[in-house]
Amino acid sequence: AQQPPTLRIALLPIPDVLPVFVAEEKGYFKEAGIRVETFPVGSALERDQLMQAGRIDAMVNEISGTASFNRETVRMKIVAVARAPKGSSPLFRILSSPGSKITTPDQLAGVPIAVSKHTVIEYLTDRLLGDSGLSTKEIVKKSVPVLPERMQLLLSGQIKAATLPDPLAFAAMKAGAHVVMDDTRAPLYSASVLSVSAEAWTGNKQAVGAFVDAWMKAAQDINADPESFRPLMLKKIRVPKNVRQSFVIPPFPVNTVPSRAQWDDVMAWMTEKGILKKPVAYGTSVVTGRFKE
Amino acid sequence: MSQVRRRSTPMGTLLGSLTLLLIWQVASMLLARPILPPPTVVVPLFLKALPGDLGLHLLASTARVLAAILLAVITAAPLGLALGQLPKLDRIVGPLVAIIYPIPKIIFLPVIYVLLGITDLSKITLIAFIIFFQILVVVRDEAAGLRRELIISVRSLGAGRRALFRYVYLPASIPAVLTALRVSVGTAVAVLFIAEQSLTSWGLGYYIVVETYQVLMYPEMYTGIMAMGLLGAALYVLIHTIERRYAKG
Amino acid sequence: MSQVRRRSTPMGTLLGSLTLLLIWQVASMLLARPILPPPTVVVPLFLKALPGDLGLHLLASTARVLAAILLAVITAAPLGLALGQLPKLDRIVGPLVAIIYPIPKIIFLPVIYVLLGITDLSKITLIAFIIFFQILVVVRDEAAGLRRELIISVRSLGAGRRALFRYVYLPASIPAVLTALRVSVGTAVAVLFIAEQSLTSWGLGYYIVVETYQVLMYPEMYTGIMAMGLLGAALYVLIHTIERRYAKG
Amino acid sequence: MTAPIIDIETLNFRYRDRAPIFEDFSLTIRQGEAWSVIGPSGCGKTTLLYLMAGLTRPDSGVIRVGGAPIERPRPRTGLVLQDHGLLPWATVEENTKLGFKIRGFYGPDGKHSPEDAEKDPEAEEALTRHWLSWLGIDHVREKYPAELSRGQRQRAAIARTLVLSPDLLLMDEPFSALDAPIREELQRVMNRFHRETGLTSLTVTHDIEEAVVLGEKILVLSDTVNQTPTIVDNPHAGDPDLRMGRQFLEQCSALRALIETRSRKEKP
Amino acid sequence: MTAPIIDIETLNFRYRDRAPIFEDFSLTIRQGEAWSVIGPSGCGKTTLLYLMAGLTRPDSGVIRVGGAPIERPRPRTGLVLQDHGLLPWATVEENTKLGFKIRGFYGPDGKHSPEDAEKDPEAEEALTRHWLSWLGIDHVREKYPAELSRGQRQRAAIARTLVLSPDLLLMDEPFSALDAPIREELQRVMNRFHRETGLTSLTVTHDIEEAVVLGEKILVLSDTVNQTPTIVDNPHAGDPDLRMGRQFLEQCSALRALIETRSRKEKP
Ligand SMILES: Nc1ncnc2c1ncn2[C@@H]1O[C@H](COP(=O)(O)OP(=O)(O)OP(=O)(O)O)[C@@H](O)[C@H]1O
Ligand SMILES: Nc1ncnc2c1ncn2[C@@H]1O[C@H](COP(=O)(O)OP(=O)(O)OP(=O)(O)O)[C@@H](O)[C@H]1O
Ligand SMILES: [Mg+2]
Ligand SMILES: [Mg+2]
Repeated sequence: AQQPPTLRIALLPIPDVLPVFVAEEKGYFKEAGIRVETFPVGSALERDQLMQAGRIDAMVNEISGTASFNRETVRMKIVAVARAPKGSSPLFRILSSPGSKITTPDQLAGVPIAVSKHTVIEYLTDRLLGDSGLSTKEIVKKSVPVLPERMQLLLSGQIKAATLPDPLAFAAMKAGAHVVMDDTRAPLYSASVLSVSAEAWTGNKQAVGAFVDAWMKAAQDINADPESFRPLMLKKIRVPKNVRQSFVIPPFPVNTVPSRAQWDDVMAWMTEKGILKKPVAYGTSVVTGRFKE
Repeated sequence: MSQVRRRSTPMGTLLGSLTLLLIWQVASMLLARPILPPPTVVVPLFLKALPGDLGLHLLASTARVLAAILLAVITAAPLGLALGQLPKLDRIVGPLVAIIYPIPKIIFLPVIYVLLGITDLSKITLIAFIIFFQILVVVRDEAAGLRRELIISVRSLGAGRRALFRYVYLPASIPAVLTALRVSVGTAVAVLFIAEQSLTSWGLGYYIVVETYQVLMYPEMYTGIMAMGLLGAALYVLIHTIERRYAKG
Repeated sequence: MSQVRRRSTPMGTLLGSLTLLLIWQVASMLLARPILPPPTVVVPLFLKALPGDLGLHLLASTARVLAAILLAVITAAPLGLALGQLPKLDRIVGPLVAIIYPIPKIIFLPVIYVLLGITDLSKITLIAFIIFFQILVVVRDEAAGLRRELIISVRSLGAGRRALFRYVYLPASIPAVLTALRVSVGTAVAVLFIAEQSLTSWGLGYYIVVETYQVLMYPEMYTGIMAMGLLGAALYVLIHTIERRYAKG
Repeated sequence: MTAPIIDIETLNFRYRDRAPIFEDFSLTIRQGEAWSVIGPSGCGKTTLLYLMAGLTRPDSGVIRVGGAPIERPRPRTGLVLQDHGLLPWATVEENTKLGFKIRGFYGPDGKHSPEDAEKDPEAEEALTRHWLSWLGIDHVREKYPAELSRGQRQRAAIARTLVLSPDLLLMDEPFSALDAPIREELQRVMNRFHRETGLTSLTVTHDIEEAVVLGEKILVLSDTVNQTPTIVDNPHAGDPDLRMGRQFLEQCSALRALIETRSRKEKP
Repeated sequence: MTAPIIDIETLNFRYRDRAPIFEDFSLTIRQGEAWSVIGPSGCGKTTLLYLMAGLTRPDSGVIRVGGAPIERPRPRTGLVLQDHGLLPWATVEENTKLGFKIRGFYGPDGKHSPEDAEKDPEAEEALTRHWLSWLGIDHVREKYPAELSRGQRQRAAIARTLVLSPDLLLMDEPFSALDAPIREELQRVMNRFHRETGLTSLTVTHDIEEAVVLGEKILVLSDTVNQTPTIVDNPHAGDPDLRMGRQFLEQCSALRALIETRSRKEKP
C-alpha cells in the first residue's frame, strides 16, 4: 500500500496548538488520509531552526515570524489563523508587579516593561499602549526572553511590568500581579497563525488542505464543548499548577486567515524596527481565497 | 602530575553533601521565596520521585551524556595528543581552535539538524561537539609539556612517533584527559539542559525546563536539579575511580 | 608542564584563519541553505558593521567577560591551591564541588537577579560562578600533583605552608591557571550568549539572539558570531602572551 | 665533649609494604662533628637524611635536633638533596636566593627563619656571588635548570643551601656528579668551612674515599635492617691531598670490607 | 683494524646563546672498541652523547653511525641517560621490557627495531630476569620509579638498555650513583660483556679510575671549545681489581694532569 502523505509539525506546549492534539485523538487526520508527525519543541527559536533545517513542514507561529522567513523569497505560507483573542480569553496580558500600584495604561509611561524583543509580544505591547495614548518615548521595554524568568522578575518586583502570554499570565494574575491591559480589546494584533513551508504548500497542497480541514473540525469540537478537552490539554499543554483547573480553555477561530490590514500593520512595525528592510507582500505570504479574511 | 590521590572517601562525601544541604537550607531561609524552596521540602519529594518518572528522565540524560563524552574523548584525545606532539601542525590548528572554541555551538544546531536529522544523535553530537574543544585544549597542553628526558630516553629505545604516542603520550595524558573530563562533565550536563528542551519527552533538561520550570513547579524543578547534581557527581566519582587506577607512581 | 611554548605565530594565526574561512566557504556551498551564509557575504558585512553598533556590542561583552574572568580567577585560584595542598580540606570540599559543578548554573539566574538586582553585576557574577569551578578543578589537580622533591627541597629551605604557596604552588600553577582559563574562556563567552539575552540591549548575546537569530537575519547573525570568535581569539592570545612570559625553563 | 645536636632514639621506620629499614635504631651526633654515611645502594641513606631533616616521620621513636623533637624542617638545617629540587622556572641565581626570599617572607620568626636572621640585600648578594663563584657556576647564573649540565645543577643546589649559613648541614651525595678536581676542591672547601664555622655536617656518599676524607666519624649502614649503628672513628678526615697516604688507604680497605660483609647478597 | 662504527666529521655545535662546545671536531670510533669520555663538569660530555645518539642535531658536520648519517635514534644503539628517563607510571619490570614492547609494536622494520629482531616472549622474560638480577634490583621489580633509591633507578635504566642486546652502547655516567662494590661488579660485567659480544661501548664518566678501567681509549674533553680531540691510549683497561697496580695509578695521575690543564679556570 502507498504511504499516506506525511506532514511534520513542530509544536510549542501552548494552548494555540490544542486543535492538533484534538484532531489526532479524534482520528481526523487518519480520516483525511494523511499522517501527521508532531515534534515537541521547547522554544520558538528551536521551532524556527527545525524549519530552517527543512526538518518540518508546518508550525504555529506569528505573522511577524512568517514575514521574517519570507524576507528574501517566499519560504512559508500562512494558511489559517490558529488562535485569536476572543471573549474573555486573551492571548497576552500586560501585567504589573503585585507590590506596584499600577493598574492603568497611563501609569506605565516611562516604566520598563519586560518583553521578548522583536517578537509579537513587543509588537503587541507597543500597539496596545500606543492605542491608549502613550507616546513611543513613554513606552520603555526591557528584554527578558525566557518566560518563567520574566514572570519571576515581575512577581519579585525586580521589574515593575511585563507582557506575558496566557496561561502564564493568568497564573501570574492569580499570584497577585495586576492586569493593566489585555489584548481582547484589540484582537487585531495578536493572532497566532498556522504556517506551512512553501515546498509543502506547492508540493503537497492537498495534504495541507486536508490537515487544515482536520484542524478546523477539531477547533469546532473544542468550541462546542471546551471542558471535555481539559484532560487532554493538561497532558499536552504546559499549564501552571495553580491554574490547572481554573484556566479557561479558549475558543478557537474557524476558517479565517489574517486580513490585509492586520498584515500591513505588522509590516509597518517590522520595517520601523529594522527587522525588515522593506515590507513583504500580503499576497505572497498569506493563502487567500480559501478562508475568510 | 601522576600521584595517587586518595582524596575522596565515603566519609568526606557524606560530610560534603551535608554541608551542601546546610548551605542550601540557610540560603533558602534567607531568600524566603518560592524560587528557592528548602531541602526539607525538596529532598523528600526527590526520594519519592526518583523510583518513578524522575528516574527515567535521569536515565535518559545519563545515556546521552555518556554517549557524548565517549564520542568527544575518542575524537579529541588523539587530536590533542597529535597537536601536542607536532608544534608545526598546532601552529595552524591552534588559532583555528582558538577562534571556533568560544563560539556558542548551539548556534550550529540547525546545521546539525540538517546533517543528522531529528534524532538523539543530534543532541549527542551537539554535546560532544562542545566538550570536544575542552578536552582538546587540555590534552594538547599536557602533551606539549611532557618532560624532555622521558621522551628522549624512550626514543633511544627505538620509539618513533607512533610508539612514543602509544607508550609515552597516551599513558602520560590519561590524567590530563581525566582532568579535562572532570571539567567537561559540568559543561556536558549543562548543555543537556538546553538540548533536551526540544524533540524529546525524556531527559532531565526536558523535565526541568518544560515540565517544571515553565509551569512554576519549583519544588519539582529542584528535584530535577538534584538529579542533575547526582548525575554529575556520579560521573565525577567514576572518573575519579578510573584515575586512581591509572595514576601511579 | 613548564616549557616555553612557541606555538602561536602571526603567520600561523593568519594561516589558521584562512583555513577556517575556506572550510566555512566550502561548508556553506555544500549546505546551500540560508542558515549558513558564505563568508563572502558575511565578512564584508562584518567589516562594515564593526565600526558601528556591532563594535559597541563587542565592547560590552568584552567588558563583562573580562570582569567575570578576573572575579573567577581571584577567587578560584587561591581556593584551588589551598585544596591541592590540604588533602583533608579537599576531602570535604571535593564532593561538594563535584555535586555543584555539573548543575547548570544558568538556572540560578533568577535567584541571582533576586539577590543582586538586575544590574550588570548579576551577569558577571553568573559567568564568574560558572568558570569558577572550572578553574578550581584544574588548579587543584595541578597543585596536588606537584613533584615531591621540589616541595621537599623548598621546605628544607625553611618554607612553611605560606611560603610554599608563594614560591612553589603559585608559580607552578600559573600554567595550570592559564590552561584552565583557556578552557573557561569558551564557556564564559558561551554563557554570555545566554546571559545577555535579558535585561540589556548591549552585548553580543543580545545582538545575536534577539536582534538577528530570532528574526532569522542570518548574515547579520554571523557577523555577531564572528565578533564572538574574535573576542574569544583575542582572549586566547592574551592568555598565551601571559603564559609565554611566565612559563620558563 | 660538646652537646648533641642530633639525637635519635629507638627509631623505627619502613616504607609501606617494604622490609623495615631501621629498627630500634639510636644514634647521637654532637655539635661540630663531621660525619659521613656510607652503605650500599638502597640501604636507606637518603631515608635517614629525610628523617633527620624532618621531611619524613618515623614510625616510632624520637629524633631530636638542636634539643627539640623534629616535627618540621628546622630553619638552620641546610639540606642538599640527591634530586636537586631546583625550581624549574627560576634561574640559578634566583634559585640560590630562594632561601633569602623565604626568610624575608616570614621575617625572623624562629620557626621558618632563624631568630637572628636579618634582611640585608647587600650581604645576600655578596654571599650569593661568593658561593656561585666558589662552586664554579658563576657563568651560568642566568640559566634555568633545564639548561644546565648535571654537575652544574648539583652545584646550584649546594649553593642554595650554603648561602643560608646553616649550623647543621645534611647532604645527600652532594658531589656524585662532579669530576675529581672540582670534587676535591669542594671537599677542601667543606673541610675548611667546617673548621672555621664549627658547623656540624653529615654527608651521605657511596664513595669510600669521600667518606674517609669528609667524616671524622663514619656511619656504615647495611641493606638489611639497621639496628645498632656501625660507627667507624676516622682520624684521617681532612685534606683530600692525603688520600695517597698508606693510613688513608688502609682505612679505605677496612671500610670496604665492612660494607661488603654487611651487605646482603642481592646478586646470584 | 676494524671498520669505524662512529665517524664524526667537522662537527660544530653550540646551545643557543652559549659559547660553542664543538668546533670542527672529528673523531672515529671503530667496531669493538671500548671508549671512555672524561672531562670537567659542563664540558659537553652529555651533549656529545646526545649527538652520537641522534637525539640532538649538529649545527654543521656529519655524524655517521654504522655507515649512515644519524638522523634519528638507531635501533641497535643502546643509550643510558644521566637523568634515567624511566616512565613514572610503569614498574621496574615494565620499564625494563619497554624496549621489547616497542620492537613488538613496530615489528622488525630495520628502522625502529633491528631487522632480525624476533618476538620471543620467553627469551625476553629470561633476559629481563637475567639483567635485573645481575644488577641487583630483582627485589624491586614490582616497584615504581618514585619508590626506588637513586642507585636502583640508575640500575633500572641500565637494565632497560642491556636487555635489548645493543651492538653500540652509549652510557652517560651509568654508575655514578652506585657504591664501590656494586660499581666494580658492574664494571667487571661490562668488561666481560664487551669481550664476549664484540660490543662497541662509549662510557661518559667523571671518575678517572672508572675511565681507566673501562676505556681502551679515553677521550678527554675540555670545558673550553673542543677542536682536535685529545685521545689517550690506555692499555690498562679491564679488570677493576688491577686498580691498585702502579701502572694503573700512573695512568690515572697522567689523565688527571691532563684534565686539570685542559680545564678553564672557573674559580677565583
Ligand atoms: N617512596 C618510597 N616508597 C617505597 N619504598 C621506597 C621509597 N623510597 C625509597 N624506598 C626504598 O627504600 C630503600 C632505601 O631507599 P633510600 O633512597 O634511602 O636508599 P639509599 O641508601 O639512599 O640508596 P642510593 O645510594 O641508591 O641513593 C630502597 O630499597 C628503596 O627501594
Ligand atoms: N639545553 C641546554 N640549553 C643550553 N645550554 C645547555 C643545555 N644543556 C647543557 N647546556 C650547557 O652546555 C654545557 C655542556 O653541557 P653537558 O650537559 O654536555 O655537560 P657535561 O659534560 O655532561 O657535564 P656534567 O658532567 O656536569 O654532566 C654546559 O655548560 C651546560 O650549561
Ligand atoms: Mg639515596
Ligand atoms: Mg652530563
